[in-house]
Amino acid sequence: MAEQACEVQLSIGSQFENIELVQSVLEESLESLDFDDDSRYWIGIAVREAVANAIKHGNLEDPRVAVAVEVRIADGAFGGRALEIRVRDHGTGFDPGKVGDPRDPANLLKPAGRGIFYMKRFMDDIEYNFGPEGGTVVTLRKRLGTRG
Amino acid sequence: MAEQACEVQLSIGSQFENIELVQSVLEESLESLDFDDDSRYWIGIAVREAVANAIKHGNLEDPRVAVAVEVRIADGAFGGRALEIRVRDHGTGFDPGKVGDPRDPANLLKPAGRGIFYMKRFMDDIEYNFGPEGGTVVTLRKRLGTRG
Amino acid sequence: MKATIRERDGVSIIELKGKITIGVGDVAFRETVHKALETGAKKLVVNLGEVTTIDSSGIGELVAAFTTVSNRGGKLRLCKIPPKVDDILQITQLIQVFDIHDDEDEAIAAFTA
Amino acid sequence: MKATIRERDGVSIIELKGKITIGVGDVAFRETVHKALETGAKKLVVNLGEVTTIDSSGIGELVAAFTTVSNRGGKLRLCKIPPKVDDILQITQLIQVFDIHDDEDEAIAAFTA
Ligand SMILES: Nc1ncnc2c1ncn2[C@@H]1O[C@H](COP(=O)(O)OP(=O)(O)O)[C@@H](O)[C@H]1O
Ligand SMILES: Nc1ncnc2c1ncn2[C@@H]1O[C@H](COP(=O)(O)OP(=O)(O)O)[C@@H](O)[C@H]1O
Repeated sequence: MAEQACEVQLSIGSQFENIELVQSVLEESLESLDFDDDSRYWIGIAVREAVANAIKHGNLEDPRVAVAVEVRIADGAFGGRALEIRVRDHGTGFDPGKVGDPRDPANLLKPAGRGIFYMKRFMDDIEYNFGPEGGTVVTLRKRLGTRG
Repeated sequence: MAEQACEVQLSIGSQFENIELVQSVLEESLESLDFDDDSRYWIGIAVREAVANAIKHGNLEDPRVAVAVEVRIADGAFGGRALEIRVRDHGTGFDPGKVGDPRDPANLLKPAGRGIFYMKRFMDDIEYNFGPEGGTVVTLRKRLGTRG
Repeated sequence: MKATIRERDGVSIIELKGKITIGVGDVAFRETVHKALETGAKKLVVNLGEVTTIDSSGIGELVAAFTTVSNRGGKLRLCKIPPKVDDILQITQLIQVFDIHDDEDEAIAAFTA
Repeated sequence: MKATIRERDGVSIIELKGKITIGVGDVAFRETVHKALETGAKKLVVNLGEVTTIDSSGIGELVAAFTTVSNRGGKLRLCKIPPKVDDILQITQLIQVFDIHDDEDEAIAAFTA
């Protein structure tokens, strides 16, 4: 993705195997950006989690319902340029404030509840927005031009 | 792409390097479909041509203008199922009837004019549509369940 | 993703390869663990050497396997943790939950120690 | 895509690798041909052995190179055509336009024949 062409949009049916499709697009999109291999890897993991949640919790794995993914370079984020990935579903939303820390002793042995935590750890910033008529949008951001 | 999740949409800025992005999505999308390696290869080539035309002739290589690509399984085409790929640009359109055969002696040594010919050769059917407010849509179809 | 199971010195070794991710890899792993438990296995080693990617569902399955095996009076150990999986285990603080070994030999030896 | 140029027995060999496709490969190929012509080359062989993909722009560049070289009183031959490129040359009927050889040796020999 060259610097000026700062947006790619992808829409997939809500099936887990389509996560690989998102990964291919993401990999291609990140190719020309200044991230090291580790950063690319972890961004990929964070996006996996966002899309998995949209498919599972948002669209309840209905293959006819779309998950939309947008990849762009946003100016201004963090006072500089940032990679911005947005994942949108058609679910009823949830309260991110009520999601516990998976490292709490009470949660440590739970088989789920680590997805949002992964996203927070591997990105510089994550933000949830909910449409007035439903639908969850999670925006993942990673600063550009800083390695590691 | 599983059989029931029959649609993927991708939107890219009008730069030739984004053709590779379309190719990745296409490859992933074709993975679970019953085409042999040769068919996959030639479908990929046909889609390259469609997207290249949208970028070059349609959107005049303006990276801010989008080319939209849709990949789906369409029932009913050819009385059976078919892979259907649609490529949409924001150009002023053209008259496909006026495009000559590149094999004509008068055209054989021309350095251009083989893109639509490639598409026709490698797909079972191609169709052009033009929006009332501009924009070209080319639909490429390939029968499913027939090898070769 | 590929999950295979084999026996060594009375220990069931489950070898995972590729992506342990939602919808595919996680399910295959779960089924393999259940298959081992059905045959009465109580000593399990999961070899993660060839794992390339583990998402939160994959990690969740590891935790679930650990709990299931423990609840049945068995023991599940991990070995050959690739750096990226190690990072995840550190970050999630699961590193303290699992019994982790360098390789299969060491993990098997731990059962007789 | 990679385009390299080298000399053998007074013949300029242009070797193409990878994708000869719009926007990247086609331009690189054109520039390489022009570079050869600037040094006064009149005998050119294009080795396509390692080409994986050629789109209509890439084929167009081959035709343009053929014409440019001919117009300058030179001769451009092709060799080591991979099956997929051969299919394209058949379909476009350009197979009859180009002078095609199995390998570099044969193409070079054709200049002295
Ligand atoms: N896109 C979404 N739509 C609705 N609910 C969501 C969405 N993403 C996350 N959630 C809710 O937040 C919880 C925590 O998500 P996460 O940390 O990813 O763990 P997990 O998916 O394993 O439960 C989920 O169980 C779900 O209730
Ligand atoms: N999407 C498009 N928008 C506008 N004009 C187009 C489009 N696609 C094709 N054309 C026209 O049709 C002609 C033939 O196209 P094609 O066979 O692909 O060859 P080439 O692109 O090499 O000229 C083009 O030169 C252009 O004038």
